[in-house]
Amino acid sequence: MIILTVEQAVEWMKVTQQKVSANKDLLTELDQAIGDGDHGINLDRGFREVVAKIDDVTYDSVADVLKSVAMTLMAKVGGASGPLYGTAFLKMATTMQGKEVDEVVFKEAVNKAVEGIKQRGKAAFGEKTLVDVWEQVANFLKEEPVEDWGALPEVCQATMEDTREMMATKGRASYLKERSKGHVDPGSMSSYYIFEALAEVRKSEG
Amino acid sequence: MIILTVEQAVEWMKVTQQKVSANKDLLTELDQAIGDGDHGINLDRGFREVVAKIDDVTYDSVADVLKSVAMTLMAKVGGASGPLYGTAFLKMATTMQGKEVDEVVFKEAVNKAVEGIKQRGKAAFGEKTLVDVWEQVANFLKEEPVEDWGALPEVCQATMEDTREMMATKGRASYLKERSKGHVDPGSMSSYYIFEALAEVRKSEG
Amino acid sequence: MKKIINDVDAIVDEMIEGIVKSHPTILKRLPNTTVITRVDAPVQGKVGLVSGGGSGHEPAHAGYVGKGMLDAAVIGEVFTSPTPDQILEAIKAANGGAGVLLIIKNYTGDVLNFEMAKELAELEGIEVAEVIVNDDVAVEDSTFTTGRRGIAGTVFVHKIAGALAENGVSLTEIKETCDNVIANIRSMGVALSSCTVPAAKKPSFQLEESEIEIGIGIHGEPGIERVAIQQADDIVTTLISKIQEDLDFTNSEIAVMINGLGATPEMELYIVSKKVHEWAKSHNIHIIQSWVGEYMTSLEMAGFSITFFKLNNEWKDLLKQDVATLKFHV
Amino acid sequence: MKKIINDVDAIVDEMIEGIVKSHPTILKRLPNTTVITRVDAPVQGKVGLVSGGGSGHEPAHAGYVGKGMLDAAVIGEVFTSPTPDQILEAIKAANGGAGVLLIIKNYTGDVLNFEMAKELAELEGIEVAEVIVNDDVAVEDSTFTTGRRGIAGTVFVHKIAGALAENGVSLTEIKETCDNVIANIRSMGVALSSCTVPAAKKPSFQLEESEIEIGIGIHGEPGIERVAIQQADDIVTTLISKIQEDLDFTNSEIAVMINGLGATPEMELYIVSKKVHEWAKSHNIHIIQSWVGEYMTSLEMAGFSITFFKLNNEWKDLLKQDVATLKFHV
Ligand SMILES: Nc1ncnc2c1ncn2[C@@H]1O[C@H](COP(=O)(O)OP(=O)(O)O)[C@@H](O)[C@H]1O
Ligand SMILES: Nc1ncnc2c1ncn2[C@@H]1O[C@H](COP(=O)(O)OP(=O)(O)O)[C@@H](O)[C@H]1O
Ligand SMILES: [Mg+2]
Ligand SMILES: [Mg+2]
Ligand SMILES: [Mg+2]
Ligand SMILES: [Mg+2]
Repeated sequence: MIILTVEQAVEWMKVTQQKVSANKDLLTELDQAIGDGDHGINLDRGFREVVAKIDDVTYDSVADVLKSVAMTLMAKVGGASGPLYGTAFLKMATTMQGKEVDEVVFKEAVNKAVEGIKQRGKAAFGEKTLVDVWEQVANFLKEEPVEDWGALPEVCQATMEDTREMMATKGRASYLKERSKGHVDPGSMSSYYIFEALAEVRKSEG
Repeated sequence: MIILTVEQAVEWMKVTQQKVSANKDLLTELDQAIGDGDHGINLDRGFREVVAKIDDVTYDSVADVLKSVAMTLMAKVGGASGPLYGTAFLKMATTMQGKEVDEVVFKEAVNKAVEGIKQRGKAAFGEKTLVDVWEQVANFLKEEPVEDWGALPEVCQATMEDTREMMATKGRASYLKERSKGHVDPGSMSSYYIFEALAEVRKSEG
Repeated sequence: MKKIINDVDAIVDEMIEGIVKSHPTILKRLPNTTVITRVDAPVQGKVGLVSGGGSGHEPAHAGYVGKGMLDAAVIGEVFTSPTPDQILEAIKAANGGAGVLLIIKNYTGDVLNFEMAKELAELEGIEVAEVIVNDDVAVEDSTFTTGRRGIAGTVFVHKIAGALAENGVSLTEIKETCDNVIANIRSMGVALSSCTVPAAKKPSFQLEESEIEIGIGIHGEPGIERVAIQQADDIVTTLISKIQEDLDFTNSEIAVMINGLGATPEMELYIVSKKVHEWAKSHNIHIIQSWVGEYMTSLEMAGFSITFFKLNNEWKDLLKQDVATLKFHV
Repeated sequence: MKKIINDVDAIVDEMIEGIVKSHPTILKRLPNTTVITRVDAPVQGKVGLVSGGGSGHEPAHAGYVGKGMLDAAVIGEVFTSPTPDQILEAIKAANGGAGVLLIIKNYTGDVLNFEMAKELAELEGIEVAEVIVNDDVAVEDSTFTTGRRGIAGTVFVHKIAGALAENGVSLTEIKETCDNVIANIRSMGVALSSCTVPAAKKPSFQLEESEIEIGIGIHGEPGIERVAIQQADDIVTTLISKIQEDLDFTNSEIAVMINGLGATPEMELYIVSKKVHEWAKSHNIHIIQSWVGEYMTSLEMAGFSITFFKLNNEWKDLLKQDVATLKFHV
C-alpha cells in the first residue's frame, strides 16, 4: 500500500513550512537560549525556498520531491541544520529512488536518514540534537504498524521534551555544558514540526 | 585698605575647589545638557591641582598666588574653560603685580580679566558664556562701594540664572541654537562658585 | 534594536555590494554568489586560500582578501555558516591549478558545510585540503565534544597561509604548516554586552548592568562563567592565565592580537594591551608584534578577545611579509 | 556604564602606555607628557605636523602618526582639548627646523589651547602655522558663531599635509594647500545611541529606542534634529543632500570616508557605503577612493559620518602616496 504520494510529499513540505514560519520566533528564541539565535531564521528561509521551488515544478516521484527539498535546504539554510536536514532528505530520496513509497520503503528511508545525519554530525542519540527525534521516529516506525503512525507527533513531542533536561555534548549548545540543561533543543523542536506535518498530511488525505 | 591678603587669596582658591568638587556632577550634568559633559570633571581636576600646588609653596604676594593658579588651570583643565580661566587669573595677577590689593587694584584686575576672557573667547556679554558672570561682576564692583561687596554672590547667581533662557552663540552650546534655551550655562555656574567663594573668604576673615 | 539597514533579508547582499563598490581595485564579487575574491583571482600556479563563515564578524573575512592573504571569502547569513554551493563557487574561483586550502573555524555548521563543498570540488577534480582553527580556550578540547571553537586567532592562520601561498609553497606543505601554526595559537574573549542578530530582533542573550561573560564565543555563545565587572587588569589576567594554562608561552616569542568585539572603544583595547604587555614581560614572554583593533567582531557586542601566537623564526618573517588587504596590515 | 578600565583618572595615561608598548617600532611617548610622536621625530629638514584633541576619538590621533602623515599627536582628557604646555612639547618634538603646522579642529577649546601653544612656541623661536578644519555641515558657518565643527574630514587633511611634508614642501605652501583642501571637504554624521564619558558615569545624552540624532558632533554635541529611525538609504540621502547643498560635488572626482562612531558594525557601514556610491553615481559624482571603518570615533557611540573630499589631480596623488601609520592605509 502506498503511504506517501507525490501530492502528499509536496503537501508535507508546505505544512512543514507553515509550522516553521509560524514558530520562527520560538525556534530562534530556543536557539538564543543555548545557541546563536538563528535556527528559526535559518529554517524559515530554507522552507520558504523549498515551497517556492516545488510549487514551480511537477514531480514524477516522491524521491524527486525529496531530492529537490534536500538540495534547496542544503543551499539555503546554512549553519549546522542545513547540511543535516539536507542529508536527511537526500538519504530518504536515495532510498525511495525508483520505488513507490510503501510502509517498508518509508521505514528504510527514515533509517537511512538517521544513519546519514549521525554520520555527518558525528552525534549519537541522547546528545541533545535533532538526532534524538529522528532516531526515536525510526524506532517507533520499526515497532508500530502503519495504522498506528498517527501517534507520531506525540512520540516526537515527548522526545523533544526529553532533550530539555539533557546536557548537550554536540553542536553549539555543548559549549554551555551544565547550563544547557533546562532548555529544549531547537533542532529537536523543528524536527517535531516536520513529523507533525507528515502525520497531518497523511491523516487529511488518507 | 587691603581687601585681599595672600592668605585670603589662598583660602579663596581652597573654598572654590571645595565648591567645584562638591558640585562636580552638577556642573557636568549642565554641560551634558548643552555641551559635551566634561565641565565639572575639567574644573574639579584643575582646582584640585591648584590647591595641591599652592599648599606646597609660600607666596609673597596675591599676584604670585594668582599667577600660580593661572598656570595650573591652563596646564590642567584643557577644553575651552582652561585657557579662559587661565587668562582671567593671569590678567588679574599681572594687574596686581608689585601692588597690594586694595579696592582700586581689585576692580582694575577684574576689568582686565574680563577684557582678557572676551578677547580670547571672542565672546561678548549675553552670549551665554562665563563672560556674562565676569562682566556683571566687573560692573557691580565699579558701581558699589567695597562695604557692599557682600552682595556679590546674589549678583552672580542672578546673572547665571539669566543665562538659562538665552540662546548660546559661542562655545559648544551654540550648536544647539534654540535648543540651548532652558539650561543654565555651566561656565557661568562655575564662575558663580568662584565669586561666591571670594565673598565667603572676605567675610569670614574681614 | 536600532540598526542602519534597509531590508532585513537583504543585509548580506547589500553589505557585499557595498564592499566591492567601495574597494573595486582590491575586491570583486562573483556574480550571483555571496563570494568575494581578489580582483585578480584565480592566481595561476598559486595555492588558493578560501575562508569564510557567517557574516556579522566584519572585517572577517572580506577584509582579509588580497595579495598575501586570502583569495576568496564566502559570506553566510548573519552568524550562519555559508552553504556548500557558495563555498564550491569560492573554491573554483580561488583555484589557480595548485589546489585550494580551506581555512575553517571549528563550528559544527562551518565544518559540515565546508566539508560538503570540499567533496563537491573534489568531484570536479580540484585538489582541496582543509585546516580547522580551534584557538578558543574557553571551550574544552575533548574527543567526546565538538572541541574548541575558532575565533580571532584565525586571522593569523590566514596571514601565514597567505604568505606561504604567495611564496609558491605547495598545498600539502601549507596545510602542514597551518596545522602546526594552529597548534600554537590560543585565544579567549569576554563580553560586556550582547548583540542582536537583525532578523532575530532581540539580543542573543542578556547581561545585567554589572555582569560580564568570561569566555564568550563570537556568535554570543556562552562562555565559562558570568561574573561581576572587574578592573581591566583583572579581566586581562583571567583571560591570559587561562591561555597560558592551556599552552605554556614562557620563554617564547609571540604575536599578540587584542581584538575588539564591536562596540568597545579602542581606548579600552589599549588599556588591555598595556596590561597584556606588562604581564607577558613579567612572565618572560616576548611580544614581537601586536595587533590592536577590530579583527573578528560579533556585530555590536562590547568586549574583546586576546590571542597569543607562539612564533618560530620562519613564522616571524611570514607574519611581517607584505600584504595588501583592507584590514590586515603589518 | 561598563567600561574596561582600571582607574578612571588614569585612563588616558594607560591608553598612551598601551599604544606605545604595542607599537614601539612606529610610535614613542614623550616622557611625562601626553604626546605621542613618530619614533624618528623630529625629522630634520621636514615640516613637522602636529594634531590632537581630546581622547575618546581613537584611532584619532595617534593612529595617524607615522611616516607620510603626522609627526606628533597631543592627547587630552576624554573629549577635552589638551593644554598648551602639552601642545608646546609636541611642537618642539615635531620641529625639524622647517617649522611646524598645527592641524586644529574647530572647537573653541581646541582653538584656544592650540593657539596659546603656538604663541609659546613662537616665543621659543619656532615657526608655527595653523589650519582649522571645519567640515561639519550640521553646523552653520557664520561669522557671528563659532562656525562649523571639525570632524572626520580632518583625517584627509592629515594625509595631504603628511604627504606634502614628506615631499619636502615648505610650511607656507603646506598651510596654503591645507586651507584649500579644507575648503573642499564636507562631512555630516548621525547618532543612533549616546556615549558615556568615563568620569561622567552617565551617558552624554539620551535617545529613545526609536530615535536618531541627525548632525551629531563627535563629542555627542547635538545636531540638527531628532527624528525617528529610518531606512539606511533614507538616512544616507539626508546626510549627503545636506553635504551637497553646502558644496556642489557634481562632476567632481572625490574621496569618500564612511566613518563609524564606535559601536556601529562594519556590516552597516558598508550598507551605507553602497547607497553613497549609488547616490554619487546618479549625481554624476565620481568616487575615486573610499575609506570605510572607524577613523574618528566618539567612544562607544553608535552611528556614522560621511565625508566628501573634492579632489584635484595633485591631491589624488597625495592621497595615494605611501603612508606608514597604524590606522590609515591607502
Ligand atoms: N553534530 C550535530 N549532530 C546533529 N545535530 C546537530 C549537531 N550540531 C547541531 N545540531 C542540531 O542543529 C541545531 C542548530 O541548528 P542551527 O541553529 O540552524 O545551526 P547553528 O548551530 O550552526 O547555528 C541544534 O539545535 C541541533 O539540534
Ligand atoms: N568663546 C567663549 N568665550 C567665553 N566662554 C566660553 C566660550 N566658549 C565656551 N565658553 C565657556 O566654557 C564653558 C565650557 O567649558 P568646558 O566644558 O570645560 O569646555 P569644552 O566646551 O571645551 O568642553 C561654557 O559653559 C562657557 O561658559
Ligand atoms: Mg543556531
Ligand atoms: Mg565641556
Ligand atoms: Mg548559526
Ligand atoms: Mg570638552
